[in-house]
Amino acid sequence: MQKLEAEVVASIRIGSDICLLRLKAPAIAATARPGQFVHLRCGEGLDPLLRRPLSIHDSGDGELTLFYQVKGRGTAWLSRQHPGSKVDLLGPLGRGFTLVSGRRLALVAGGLGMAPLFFLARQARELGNEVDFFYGARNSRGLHRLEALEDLGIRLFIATDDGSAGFRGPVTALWEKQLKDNHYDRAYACGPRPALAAFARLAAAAAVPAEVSLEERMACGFGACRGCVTALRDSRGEKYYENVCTGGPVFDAAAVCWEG
Amino acid sequence: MQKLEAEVVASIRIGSDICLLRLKAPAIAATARPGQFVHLRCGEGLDPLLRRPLSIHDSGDGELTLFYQVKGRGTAWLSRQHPGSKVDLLGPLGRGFTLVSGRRLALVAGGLGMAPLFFLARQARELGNEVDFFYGARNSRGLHRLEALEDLGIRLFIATDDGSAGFRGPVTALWEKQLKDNHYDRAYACGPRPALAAFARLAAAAAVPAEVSLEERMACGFGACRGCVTALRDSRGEKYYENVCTGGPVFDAAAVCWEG
Amino acid sequence: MEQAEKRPGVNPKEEDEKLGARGKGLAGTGCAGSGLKSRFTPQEPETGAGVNLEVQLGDLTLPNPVMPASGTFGFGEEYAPFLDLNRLGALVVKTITLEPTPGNPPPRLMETPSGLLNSIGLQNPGLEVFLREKLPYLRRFTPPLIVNIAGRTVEEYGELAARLSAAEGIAALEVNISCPNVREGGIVFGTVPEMAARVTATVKGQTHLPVIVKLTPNVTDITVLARAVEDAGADALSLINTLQGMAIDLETRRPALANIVGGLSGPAIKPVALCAVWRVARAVKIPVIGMGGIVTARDALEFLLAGARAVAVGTAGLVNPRAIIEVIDGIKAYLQEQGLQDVNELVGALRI
Amino acid sequence: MEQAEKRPGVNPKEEDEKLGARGKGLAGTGCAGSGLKSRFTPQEPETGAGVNLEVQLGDLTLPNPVMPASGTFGFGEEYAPFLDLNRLGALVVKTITLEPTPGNPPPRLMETPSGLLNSIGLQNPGLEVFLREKLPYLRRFTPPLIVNIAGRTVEEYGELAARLSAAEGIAALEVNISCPNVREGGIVFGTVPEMAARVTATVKGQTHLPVIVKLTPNVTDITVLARAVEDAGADALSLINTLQGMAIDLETRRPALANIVGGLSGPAIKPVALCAVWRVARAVKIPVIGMGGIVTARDALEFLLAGARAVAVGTAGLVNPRAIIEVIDGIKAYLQEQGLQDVNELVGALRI
Ligand SMILES: Cc1cc2nc3c(=O)[nH]c(=O)nc-3n(C[C@H](O)[C@H](O)[C@H](O)COP(=O)(O)OP(=O)(O)OC[C@H]3O[C@@H](n4cnc5c(N)ncnc54)[C@H](O)[C@@H]3O)c2cc1C
Ligand SMILES: Cc1cc2nc3c(=O)[nH]c(=O)nc-3n(C[C@H](O)[C@H](O)[C@H](O)COP(=O)(O)OP(=O)(O)OC[C@H]3O[C@@H](n4cnc5c(N)ncnc54)[C@H](O)[C@@H]3O)c2cc1C
Ligand SMILES: Cc1cc2nc3c(=O)[nH]c(=O)nc-3n(C[C@H](O)[C@H](O)[C@H](O)COP(=O)(O)O)c2cc1C
Ligand SMILES: Cc1cc2nc3c(=O)[nH]c(=O)nc-3n(C[C@H](O)[C@H](O)[C@H](O)COP(=O)(O)O)c2cc1C
Ligand code: FES
Ligand code: FES
Repeated sequence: MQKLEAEVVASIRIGSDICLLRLKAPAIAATARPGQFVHLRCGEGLDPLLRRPLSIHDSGDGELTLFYQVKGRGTAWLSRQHPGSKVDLLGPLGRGFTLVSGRRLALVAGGLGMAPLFFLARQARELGNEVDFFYGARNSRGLHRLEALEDLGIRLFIATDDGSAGFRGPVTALWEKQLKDNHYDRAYACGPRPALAAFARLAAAAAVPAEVSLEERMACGFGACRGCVTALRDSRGEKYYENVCTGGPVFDAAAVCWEG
Repeated sequence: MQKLEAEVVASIRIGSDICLLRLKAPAIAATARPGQFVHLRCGEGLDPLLRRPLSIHDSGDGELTLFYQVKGRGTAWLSRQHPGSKVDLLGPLGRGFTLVSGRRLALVAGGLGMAPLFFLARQARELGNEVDFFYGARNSRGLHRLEALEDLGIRLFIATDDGSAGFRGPVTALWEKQLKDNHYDRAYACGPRPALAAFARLAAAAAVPAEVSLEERMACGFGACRGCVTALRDSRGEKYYENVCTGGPVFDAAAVCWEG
Repeated sequence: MEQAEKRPGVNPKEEDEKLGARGKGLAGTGCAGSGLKSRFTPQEPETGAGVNLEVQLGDLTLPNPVMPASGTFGFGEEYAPFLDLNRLGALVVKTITLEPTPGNPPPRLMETPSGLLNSIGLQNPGLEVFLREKLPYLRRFTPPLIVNIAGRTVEEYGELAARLSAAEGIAALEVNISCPNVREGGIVFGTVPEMAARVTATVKGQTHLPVIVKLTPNVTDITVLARAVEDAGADALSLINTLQGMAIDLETRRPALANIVGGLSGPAIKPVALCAVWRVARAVKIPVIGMGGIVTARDALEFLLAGARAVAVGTAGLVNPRAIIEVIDGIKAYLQEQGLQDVNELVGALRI
Repeated sequence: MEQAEKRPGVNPKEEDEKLGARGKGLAGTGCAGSGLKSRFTPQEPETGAGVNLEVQLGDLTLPNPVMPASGTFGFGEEYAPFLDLNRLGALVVKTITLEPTPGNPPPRLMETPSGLLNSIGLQNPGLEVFLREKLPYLRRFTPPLIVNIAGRTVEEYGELAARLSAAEGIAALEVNISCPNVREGGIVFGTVPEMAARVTATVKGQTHLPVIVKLTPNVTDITVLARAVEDAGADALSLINTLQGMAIDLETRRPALANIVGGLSGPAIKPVALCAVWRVARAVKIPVIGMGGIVTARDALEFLLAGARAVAVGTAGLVNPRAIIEVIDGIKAYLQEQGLQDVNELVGALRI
């Protein structure tokens, strides 16, 4: 966990409001694990004040790659940074996905949830796992990095709400179909909360150990403020609040209180 | 008085922290008079919040030129704007200097006070006045635009506190010497308040009608908030507060309450 | 890959709703970026036909719910170069006192993070000059004119009310019992419920005009003041006035304001204002005018949701004189986007 | 041209003082820009030898006047990757309650203009776990450890004080009577002078440790509370806690925080905090710890000038975990630049 100024290597717009950012940050890249995130200052003045959390989309060769949507002022500022400029960064933060080797894995991404699963897919493949990657979006324009995903040597399953690409319907329904015919040793998901809840139900029903990556508004990102909590259930079924930034963002899907 | 987005034509650093900014703003340039100012947004977020007032250093051909010191966050932001980018501008604001023709004029600039007097000197020359321009700074590195000033066809008198250029001592003392031998029909000054106070005393003693350009922190710049006042004395000698932004920034030196 | 195309064709007609959603919601509301940028359009476009923007503050009808905040709008004329005054929900002038008030010595302003600290001290030319020189100009415009008043004593409030009520062209009085920048009266009236009630009752007794009482946030419980003033007969409330604040100049080691303390306004105080409006709107039955840090239509809409019947734009107008117009246009655009017919539907519509 | 050279030769040795003055004054104070940028230096450079940074809070001696603000520093360990805890003026932990406190439901945070709105609700593992699991770690460091406490009743405050006083390694208690995010007790104690005094007296009666009482700004007159608490025996005061605020999510038309209201902190509230510190420091004789929006050494120095004997860095540390170190180094550098020997010379040195 470090604080440093990372140099922008490349900033590429790959969709109307989707950007890929490559940062030179050897100290972070050296230890980053799939599911972890970085926390970036996105501006110069005192407004916007807080850092913005972004998942590590890929990491290697001393570089971090981030995949993000330009959503508000922070990400808009980020998208304007040119190669050579510096970005103030904390990372790598959080607990990543559990890595296994030589297994059959399902990765389920809803929309921007693809961001951390890309890095996971690559490492999972390097560890000799078979990976089925389920990727859903509203429509075909919400699908990104398809070529890069395929290059990872995974099986790619596409779903869109409007059927403009792949299966018409939720990505979880697409996974549900596969669950009938395939055995998965583990499943991982990232995406909107309702999709994750559905994913967790399916995984539990199929008795597949499953992990989800959650989002919550963050201030510090390193566990100091208790601002980013989500409700979990402990082994006795009792509800408690856990920091998403340090206890997560990746959690055992069975531990999450989906009702809130 | 307009609100518009002016395009940066050129932004040139002419000293370690002194910049010249050329803006394309035909609507403002068309009516701008020496002593008036523009009010610029210097940032994108809500911090810094207020506009920054800068004198019109020169105006013509649809362009405004500003001469400013990088002092804090606002001016630092401004100095980073490249040609082609837009700056949000109100102007021209305030009441400028009284223009006369065919007279003998003294212009007395202390440090950055040179900014508005350059424009005045140029127009005064065009109106057939003789202009003695007194320009003082801490030292020679605080003197700028000397060549451009001379090109105006004026007599240039230089003073520095340390004697590193020209007369050693305050610019007002340099002017005082000239006052003995020369008659001036009018005098104008801009600079730090103590220098202006000294200027006003000398002008009064020599019975030279004199105008000064004052600075005060501003919010609106167009008279709405009553925040930028300075104390004046009315004809009966009674003290009252007048907006610097609309009643000034140029005032009759004799009307200003120099004690505050 | 099964049951799915590999390289899906892009359908350019189809909006990516997920990605577009947030951006779209803000498109017309002037909320992009800081909202402090805009261009001057000499001819005001009348957008938003078909949606009702009219609101009622008791007996007072406003063509739309957006007005300037007292003290940031001078006497209206200062804004005339930048906007059409007839487009505003109301015209609200700087506080008027019985006698001319010179105001506090300069410096009176200091910028703070996302905020503005001021110690103007109610500088104004006094009632006489207002009636003679400012009112005739203001009468020329169609929006209701709200005159803000402050007295040093309860009696002065009464006299101001009486004399203004005798004048023509005034639609309502706003009673400033909350200015932190004057030594006498001012904020004292605004912090003690009994005093606030007395001022309100006195003003009510001297006028037929609707009386809006302006509250300070510098109290332990603003709802206590709000109820006291409501019980005393106020027709509406406006809140919040500025927060008491201070700034120091490290170079000189002096207070940044000659008056030492001042009033904090601007975006920095918006969360405090929104909270005050929400709490007061639930505590009283009379309508509330919300203000404090409103920059964009988005901000204004939040105040309406919190329970404000109308809103005022103060500091933002000093930075962007067209902010108020952008707020009005943005509210219209939002109503249209959301398929709402009437701005009143949003008032207090916060989902808890 | 007479009596003056035409093209003056530049003397490169000579600094242009006028131009350089401002920049120079800030050079070492970490005040340039927003102050929220910094690099992690694993080995802390001990700058500023020869100037005294030690301050006294009653009987409590701090190696320097800069500490973290309770609730933004967790239990210290969270900051260990970023800084050397031994460099701080004190260690201040999150509020401890008698029983474990789960805190409020999420979302608990919302960014506001130059500010942060939170509704954590004093989440903490309770006294037992603190003593068993957190205290042993904290004891390893040299700066005095200040434990912040809150009770639901006066008796709970007393019990917390008694039991913490029996533990080893605690230098002082900070009594939080000002949290806006809990329903019971909390802010009620902080807004009623008699209650504040009772809590203070009760805690004093149960401990030999110095007692710091933390005040809320959400009152009509904070000096009344300050004096009540001083009279009840408090050894020092800390202020301000957060301002009550609210934010709304226009998309969902819901409050941005599940708790609806929250506490506002960060640079936005700095003017309010500075004003409160200035007023309280003049009203009481006991030392004041100032906080609220401190980001840079410059901010901290302003609080010292206003009368604070020490300062705390809260929200800024969440954004830049090294902010507190930069503030300490910046104060040292300022003292050296100004030729001052002792930071105490600056306390209350505001020129009026
Ligand atoms: C652990 C984690 C990893 C993330 N990874 C990615 C990623 O890889 N790619 C990506 O596009 N987005 C990711 N997000 C969401 C991303 O952080 C937000 O979209 C971003 O903060 C928006 O900032 P803004 O200034 O552009 O928008 P604004 O709406 O202006 O932000 C306002 C405030 O809300 C917070 N906020 C807004 N949206 C979210 C959100 N969804 N989750 C948490 N806080 C939010 C911001 O941080 C900020 O404090 C991640 C979020 C978390 C918590
Ligand atoms: C009518 C007028 C004309 C001016 N013309 C020029 C000019 O031509 N060239 C030039 O270099 N400077 C000029 N100034 C001063 C210039 O406005 C300030 O240097 C500038 O606002 C500093 O902004 P900043 O953000 O860089 O500094 P900061 O110190 O960060 O500014 C903080 C706040 O203080 C205000 N402020 C700071 N210094 C001054 C000042 N001297 N006068 C008024 N407000 C100030 C800023 O506007 C801002 O609100 C003029 C000022 C006035 C009032
Ligand atoms: C420069 C300035 C002057 C003000 N003068 C007055 C005034 O004369 N009377 C009054 O009732 N409020 C006055 N106010 C308070 C505003 O009307 C408003 O309540 C406050 O600024 C909060 O709104 P804002 O954040 O939109 O500015 C003044 C505010 C500012 C910034
Ligand atoms: C996330 C957060 C949690 C806080 N928790 C506590 C707390 O538990 N106890 C307390 O006394 N103050 C708490 N505070 C208040 C701070 O200690 C401090 O008084 C306030 O934030 C103002 O300082 P700042 O602007 O530097 O943050 C908290 C503040 C924040 C932002
Ligand atoms: S963001 Fe501060 S604890 Fe997670
Ligand atoms: S700056 Fe507002 S009146 Fe001059």
